[in-house]
Amino acid sequence: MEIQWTLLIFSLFVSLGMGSFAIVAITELRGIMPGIRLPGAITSLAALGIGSAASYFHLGHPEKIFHILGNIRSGIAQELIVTSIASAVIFVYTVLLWKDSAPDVRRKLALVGLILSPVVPFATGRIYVLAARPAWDTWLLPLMYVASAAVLGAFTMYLWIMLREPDQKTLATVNKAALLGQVAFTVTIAAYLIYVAMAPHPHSSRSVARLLTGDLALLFWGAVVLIGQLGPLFLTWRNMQGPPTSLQAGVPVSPASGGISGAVAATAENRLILAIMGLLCALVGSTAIRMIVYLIGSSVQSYIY
Amino acid sequence: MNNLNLTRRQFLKVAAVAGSAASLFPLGNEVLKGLATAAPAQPSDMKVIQSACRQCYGRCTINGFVKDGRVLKVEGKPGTFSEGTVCSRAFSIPQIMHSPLRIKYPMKRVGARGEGKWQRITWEEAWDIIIPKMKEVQEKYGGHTIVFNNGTGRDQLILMTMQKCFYEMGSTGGFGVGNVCKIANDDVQRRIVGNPCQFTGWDGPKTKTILMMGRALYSWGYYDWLTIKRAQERGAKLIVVDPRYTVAASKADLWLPVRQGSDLALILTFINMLITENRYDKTFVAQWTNAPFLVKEDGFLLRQSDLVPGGSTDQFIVWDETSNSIQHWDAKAMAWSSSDAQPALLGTHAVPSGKQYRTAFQALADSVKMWTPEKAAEVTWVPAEKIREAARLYIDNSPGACFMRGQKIEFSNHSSSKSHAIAIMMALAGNLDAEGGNLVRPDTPHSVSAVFQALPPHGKIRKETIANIKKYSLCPGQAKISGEIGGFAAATTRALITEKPFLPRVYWGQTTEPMAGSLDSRQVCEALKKFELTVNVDLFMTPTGELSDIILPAAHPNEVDRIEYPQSGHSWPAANTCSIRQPFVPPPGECRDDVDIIFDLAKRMNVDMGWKDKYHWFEFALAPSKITFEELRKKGHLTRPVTYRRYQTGKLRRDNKPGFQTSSGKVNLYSEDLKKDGWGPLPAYIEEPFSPLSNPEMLKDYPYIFFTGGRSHAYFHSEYRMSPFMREIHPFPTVEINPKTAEKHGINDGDWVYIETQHGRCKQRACLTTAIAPHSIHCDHDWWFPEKPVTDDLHGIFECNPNAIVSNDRVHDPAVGTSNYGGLCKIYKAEDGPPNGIYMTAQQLEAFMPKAPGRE
Amino acid sequence: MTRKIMIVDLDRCIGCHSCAVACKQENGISLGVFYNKVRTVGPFGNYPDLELYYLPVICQHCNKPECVNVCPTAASYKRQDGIVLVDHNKCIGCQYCIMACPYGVRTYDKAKGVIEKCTLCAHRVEVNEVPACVSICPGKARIFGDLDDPNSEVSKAVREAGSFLHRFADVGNEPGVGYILKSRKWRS
Amino acid sequence: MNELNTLELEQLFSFRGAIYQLLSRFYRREMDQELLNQLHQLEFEADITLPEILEGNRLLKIFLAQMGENALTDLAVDYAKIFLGAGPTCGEGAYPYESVYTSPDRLLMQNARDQAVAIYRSEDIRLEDSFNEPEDHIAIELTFMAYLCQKTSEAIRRNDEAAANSCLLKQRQFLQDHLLSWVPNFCADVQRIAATDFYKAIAMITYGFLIMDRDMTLGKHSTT
Repeated sequence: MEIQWTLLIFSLFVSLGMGSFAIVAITELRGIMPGIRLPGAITSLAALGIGSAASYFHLGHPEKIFHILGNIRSGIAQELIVTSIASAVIFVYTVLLWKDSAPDVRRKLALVGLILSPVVPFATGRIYVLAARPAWDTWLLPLMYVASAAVLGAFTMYLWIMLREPDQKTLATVNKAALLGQVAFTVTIAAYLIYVAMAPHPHSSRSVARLLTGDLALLFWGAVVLIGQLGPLFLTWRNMQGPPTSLQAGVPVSPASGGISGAVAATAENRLILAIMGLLCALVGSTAIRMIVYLIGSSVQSYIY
Repeated sequence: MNNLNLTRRQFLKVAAVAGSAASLFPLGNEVLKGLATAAPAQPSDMKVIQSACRQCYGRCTINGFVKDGRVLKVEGKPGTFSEGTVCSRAFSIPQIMHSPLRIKYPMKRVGARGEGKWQRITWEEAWDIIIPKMKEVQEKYGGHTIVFNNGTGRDQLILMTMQKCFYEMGSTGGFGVGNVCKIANDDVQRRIVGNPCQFTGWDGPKTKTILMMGRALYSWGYYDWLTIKRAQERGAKLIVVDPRYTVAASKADLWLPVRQGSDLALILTFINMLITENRYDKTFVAQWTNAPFLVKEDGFLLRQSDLVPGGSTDQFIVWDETSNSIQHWDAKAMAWSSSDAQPALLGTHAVPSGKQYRTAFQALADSVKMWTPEKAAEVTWVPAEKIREAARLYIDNSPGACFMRGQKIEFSNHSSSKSHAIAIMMALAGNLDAEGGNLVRPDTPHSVSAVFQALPPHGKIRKETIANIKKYSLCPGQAKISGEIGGFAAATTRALITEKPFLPRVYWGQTTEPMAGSLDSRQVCEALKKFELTVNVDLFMTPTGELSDIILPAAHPNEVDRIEYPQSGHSWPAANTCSIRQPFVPPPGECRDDVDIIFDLAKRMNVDMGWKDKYHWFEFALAPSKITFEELRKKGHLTRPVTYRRYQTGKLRRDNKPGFQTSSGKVNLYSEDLKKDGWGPLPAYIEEPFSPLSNPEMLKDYPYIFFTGGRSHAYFHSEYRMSPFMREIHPFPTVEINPKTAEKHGINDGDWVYIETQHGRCKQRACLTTAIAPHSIHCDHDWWFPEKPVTDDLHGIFECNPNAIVSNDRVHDPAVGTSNYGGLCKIYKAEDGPPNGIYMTAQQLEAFMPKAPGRE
Repeated sequence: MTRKIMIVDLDRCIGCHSCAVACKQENGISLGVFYNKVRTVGPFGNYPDLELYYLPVICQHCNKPECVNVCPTAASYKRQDGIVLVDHNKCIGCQYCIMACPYGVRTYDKAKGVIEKCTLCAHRVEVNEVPACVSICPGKARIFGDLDDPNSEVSKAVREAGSFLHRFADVGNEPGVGYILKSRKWRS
Repeated sequence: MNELNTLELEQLFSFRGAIYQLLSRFYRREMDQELLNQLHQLEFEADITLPEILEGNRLLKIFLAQMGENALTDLAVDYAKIFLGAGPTCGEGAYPYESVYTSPDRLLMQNARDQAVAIYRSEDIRLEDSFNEPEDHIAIELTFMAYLCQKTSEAIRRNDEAAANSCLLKQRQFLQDHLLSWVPNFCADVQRIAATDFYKAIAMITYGFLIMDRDMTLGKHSTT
C-alpha cells in the first residue's frame, strides 16, 4: 500500500519518545545522570506530542474519537490507550521533575514509564499484524518497532548526554545501550526479512527480491542497511574508541563504509557531531524500514483500490 | 427591531447605495413578480413514472423516480422485454437532464464561426432569422440546396419527421447517418428480401445456432445477451466473427478472428459450401426466390418481352423440369404460368429460339465456386478448419440458424455486396422467416414494428425531386439510401468543398455531430463553414453547434412523449413490442421536443406534414393495434406474438398475397437493382483499398491495420462525454494495441500514443491487450471534450478522434455510400503526453481505466 | 438465522460496468469512489487463443470480517442478517479497516472523512428489495438471497454450482460472496 | 447608538429590497437599453468603503463611460458565455444555480434547489411560470430576499414588530444558509470568466453587497 506518512510519523515519534523515556527512567531508577532527565523527559513528551498530532491529521473525524472505546479489542484502540496512559505518566513525571518534588512518586512513575516504553511501540507495530497483508502478518514486526524505539531513544539521549559533558562511566553505559539497541534492531530486521521471504500468498509486490534487487533496493541497501544499521554501529564503535583527537586518528575503515566514515572522521572534531550524526542515522534507518513496511504491505488481493 | 442592531451611520450607507437603486426598482416592480404569490403548492410525493430509455436505441423500459420536478434516479422497469435490466448509460439520464451545460434558450451566433460568441434570443427571433433565409434559398437556388442532418440520437420519429419535412421542401438529404448505420444495408435487404431481416429479426428464443458478425454486446439493448445466453443454455451455439476478442467473442462457442474488412469472404464461402454440399433448401429456393430465373448475357433477367415482341416485362422466364419447357413467373399477378411448374435451379437451358440461358442460381454457383475454406483462409487469415467448423454449425443447424450483426460490417466500400451475400446465405439455408432463423420485418400493420412505416403521401415538390433526382442529387447516380434520396455525408462534404454538382446553402442539424462521426473531421469542418445558414438543434453546445448561426435548445428524450417501437437488432419479444416513453419532467428553460420543432418549422415553411402534430401521428400509428396513445401511456407496452413463414400466408406483402415485398415478389437472390446501382447482380469480394493485401508496399511506412468503431459501454457515439458517471467508467479515448506490438515501439500501458495515417495523426491512450492481433490497432471513435474550450480546436474534436485521420477521398459503396473508416497506420509514443486541458485528475481516473476488452 | 449473500455467475457477466454505475446512483457515492467495480481477468494466452472473464467485485461480507474486529469505534459491524456495514456516525476515518481488508474493497472518502464500501443495498434489503446491482444486471448474473434458507435462489445456485463455486482467497475471514465460473478457468 | 426610527427602518428595508431586485434583474436576463440608460443615474459609491463595492463601482463607471455602440450585444454575448454556458468557457461557466455550487457532481436540481423550493413554499409563494428556471437560480434567490424585505417593510408600517422580527430572521437564515453558501464562489467565477468589465463589476457589487448586508442584518459593525 502507499506510504501512510501520518501514521509513519506517529509511530516514529512515539517510538522515539518512549525510547528516550526508557533511558530517563533508568537514570531515575538508578539515580544516575540527573542532568539529562528533564531535557530527556521534555524531548519524550514533545515526541509523543508530534506523534499524536500526526495521528490526529490521519483521522477523518477526530472529533468522534470518544467512540474509540467502542471496540477495545481493536489494535488501534489499544494503541491509543497505551499511548495516552504513557503520555499522562510522562507528563506527570515531567511536571514533578520540573517542580523537583515527590521523588517517590517520580520513581514509581519512572518504573511505569519504563514498563510502557516497549509496550507502546509494540502496540503501534502490532496494529499492522493483519492476515490480509501477508508481509505484515508476523509478530516480528512489532518487535522490530520496539527495537527501533530502543535505537531512536538511545541516540536521542546520546545527544543530550553529549551536551552535558558526560563522564566516562556514563558514556560507556550509554554506548553499550546504544550498541545493544542497534544490534537488536539489525537482528529483528534480518528476521523480519526472512519472514517476508517465507510469507504465505507470495506476490511480486511483497517479495524480498523487491528489496534486495528491485525498485526498493536503494531504499533498503542505502537507507536501511548503510545509513540505518552500519552508520550507527560504526558511530557507536567510534565512540567506544574514545574521542578522536585528530584526522590522524587513523581509524581503519572498511571500503563499504569508507565514504561515510571518512566524512565522519574528517568532521568529527567532537562527540557532539558524532551524536548528531548517530541520531540522524537512526531516524533515517527507522523511517526507511517503516516506508518499506508500507510499500510491501499489499493485501492478499486488491480489487477495487 | 431588537434583532437589527443598526447604527444611523450604517443606515445612511445603505441608503446612499440603495436610494438610487430604489428609484429604479421600487418594490413591486416586475422583477418581484417573478415570485408570484399563489396558493401554497404542496410538496409533491415521489412519483414513479414508467418510460423508456433513449440513451442508445435499445429503448429499455425504465422507471423514473421524480420528486418536485427533479429526477432522483432511474431504474429498470420489469415485466417487459428488457426484464428490468438497464445498462450504465441509463444512469446518466439524471446527470444529462440536469447538467449545467444544457442549452436552454435559442441563441444566435454573434462572433465568427467557432469563436464562441453567442447571444440569447427568443424562439420568434430565431424563426425570424431562419425562415426568411430558408425561403430565400429555396426560391433562389432550389430546395435541394437545403441540407439536413439526422443522427442516431434521441429517436426515430425525429428522423422521420425531419425526412418528411425536408424532402417536402425539395431537399435531397445531406449528411445523415445512412452511410454509417445499419440502414444502408437495410436498404439493400429491401431490394433483396423486401424488408430488413439481418439486424433485427434473428429468432433468438428458438434458434439452434447464432452467427454473429461485427457486433459485440455493448452497442445497444444488452437484454439481447439474455436471449443469447438462454439459447446457449438450451444447447445452441454462438459463433462470433470479429477481428477483436470482444466480450461476445469471449462468450462464444467459436470465435473467428477475421482480418478487418474481409468478412464477406466468409459468407461467400458459406454460400459455396451450401451449394456444393447440396445442403440448400431446394423447395424454398425454387419456389420463393428468383434463383430459377434465366439470365441474359447482359446480366439482366430474361423476360417475356425479350422473347416476344411486346411481351410483358413483369414475366420472368424459367425452365420447367416437369414439362421440359419454358414457363414464367408473373410478378404482377404473383403467379406461375403453370401451376405445377418445377423450375430448374441449375444448368443452362434453351429457349424456343435455341438460345441458351443460365439460371440465376447457376450464375451464383459459378460466381462463388472459388470460395473454398482454404481460399477464404488466405483472405481472412482465419484457419480453414475454423471456417469449416463454423460453416458446419451454421449449415447443419439450418433451417433454425440465425444471423445477427452489428453496424461495423457496414463500414466497407462493398457493404451492399455483403448485405446481399448475407441475404443469399440465409435464403439458401432456408432460414428466412423460419423458426430459429431470421424473421423478415414486414412494413404492414401486422407488426408493431411497422407502426411508423406508413408515411403520408409525397407532396408535389418531393415528387418532382424524386423524378429528377439526377439533377438534384448531391451524388448523381449514386446512393439511394433509404431515407436519403440523394446524398450521404462524404458526397455532401465534397459538394461543399468543390461546389460540384452544386453548392448546398442551408444546413439543419439535429441529434447529430458530423465532425465526430463522418469521414475526415477537418474537411467536414471546412464544409460546414461554407453554409449561408446553419441551424443546430441539440441539448448541448457541440463542436458542430459552435459553427452554427442559430442554436435551438432540444428537450431530452425523457422530457417528451413518444411511442418507442422496435427498430434495432433484437429478437422476440423486443422486436415485437412497442412501448411508452413519457416525460419524467417538463423540459427546462425554453427547450422543446425535437419533433415539435420540426412541425413548427414545417408550418412556417408551408410544408404539409400530413398530420397536424405528433399526437395525431401517434393515434394513426397505433390505430391498427386498436389502442389510443393515452391507453398506451397507461398500459406501458404492447407485444405481438411471433408467426413464421409469413411469405406463405401473405403477411409480408401489403397486398396480402403470398410472397415477398420485392420487385419480383420473390427473394431477389439475383439483384438487377444492385446491378443498376453499379454493382454486379451477385455479390463479389473486393479487397479494401488500404490493406496489407491490396497495398503491401504501404506496409513499410504504415505497418498496422487501423480500424475503429468498437462500441463503448459508456457512450453512444459522440454522446455523454459530459456525464461524470460515464467518464468515470470510460475516462479516455483508448487505443488497443497488442503487447508485442507495443513492445516494439516502447509503448507501455497507459501511455498516450499517436496513431498516424497518410492523412494525419490522432492521440489516444494505450491499452495493451492480447484481445487484438499484433498486426492491428483499434481506436475509440467519436471523442471530443466538452471541458475543452471551443477555441481549442472546437472542444478538441480533432485531436483524439480517429475520424479526423481518415481521408474522405476514397471509394464509397456506389449503392449506399458506405466506406471503410480504417486503413493502415503507424503508432508511436506521444512524448507531449495527454491532450491539454482534458478532464483527468489522473490519480482519480487511473484506477477507472477499464482493462481491455471491457470496452468495445 | 439469515445470511444474506450474493452469488455472481461469471459465465453470464459481460463486464458492462452497469452494476458499478447503478450502485453509484443508488448509493449516492462520491466521484472517484466505487463500491462495486468490474475487473477484466485476462485475456490470457496469445491472439487468437484467448480466454477471459469479467469479475465484478464488491465487499465480500465475510463470515468473520476482520474489518469489524479491527475497527476501534465499532463503526464497522456485522448485522444479524450477515451484512457488514459502516456506521458513518461512529466512523472516525482511521482507515484501519482498509488495511485489514484482504480485497481492497473499502475506500476512504476524503471529502466525507469516512469509510465507504458496499452495503449490499441494506436500505433496499430492509424493504424486501434486492440490491440495485442485482435488479438491473443486464446478464442477470447476480443472485441475492438468504444462504441459510435451503430453498432460496442463492442456496440452490450454490448447490448446483458444486465445485464451480469459487471464492476469493481466505485468510481466516471466510469471504461470503460466491462466484460461479464453469466455462473458464478460475484465476482470481 | 442612534436607534433608527420607524420611518427610517421602513425605508431601510425598502432600500435593501430595491438593491436585491436590481441585482436579481442583472442575472435574470440580458441588459436592455432602458436599464443601461438608467444605470448612469445609479450611485453605488457614497460613503462605502467596502473594497468590492468601490472597485465594482469604479469598473461600472468606466464601462458606462466607455461603452461603444455594440455594448448591448457585447453584454449579451458575455451573459450567454458566463451564465448560459455558451462560449469559450464551455464546461466551466459560472452557472447561476446554487445546486451547481453545492452538489459534489456540480449538477442542477440537487438538494439546494429542493431546500429553496421548501422555503418558498413555507412563504406561500411559487415561481412565476414564464421564468422556467430551477428555484435555486440566483435571480430567484435574490428576488426572494427582496420579497422578504418588502414583507418586513410592510410589517414595520403596520407596527407589527413580531412579524417584522420573524421576517428579518428568515432573511438572515436564507442569506446565511443559501446565498452566502455559494454566491461568493459564484461571483469569483463570474469575475474570472467575464469578458466585460460590466459583469465583473456586477459580480463584485453583488458579493460586496451580500457581505455588507450580512454584517448589517447580523448586527455586526465591520462595514465601517
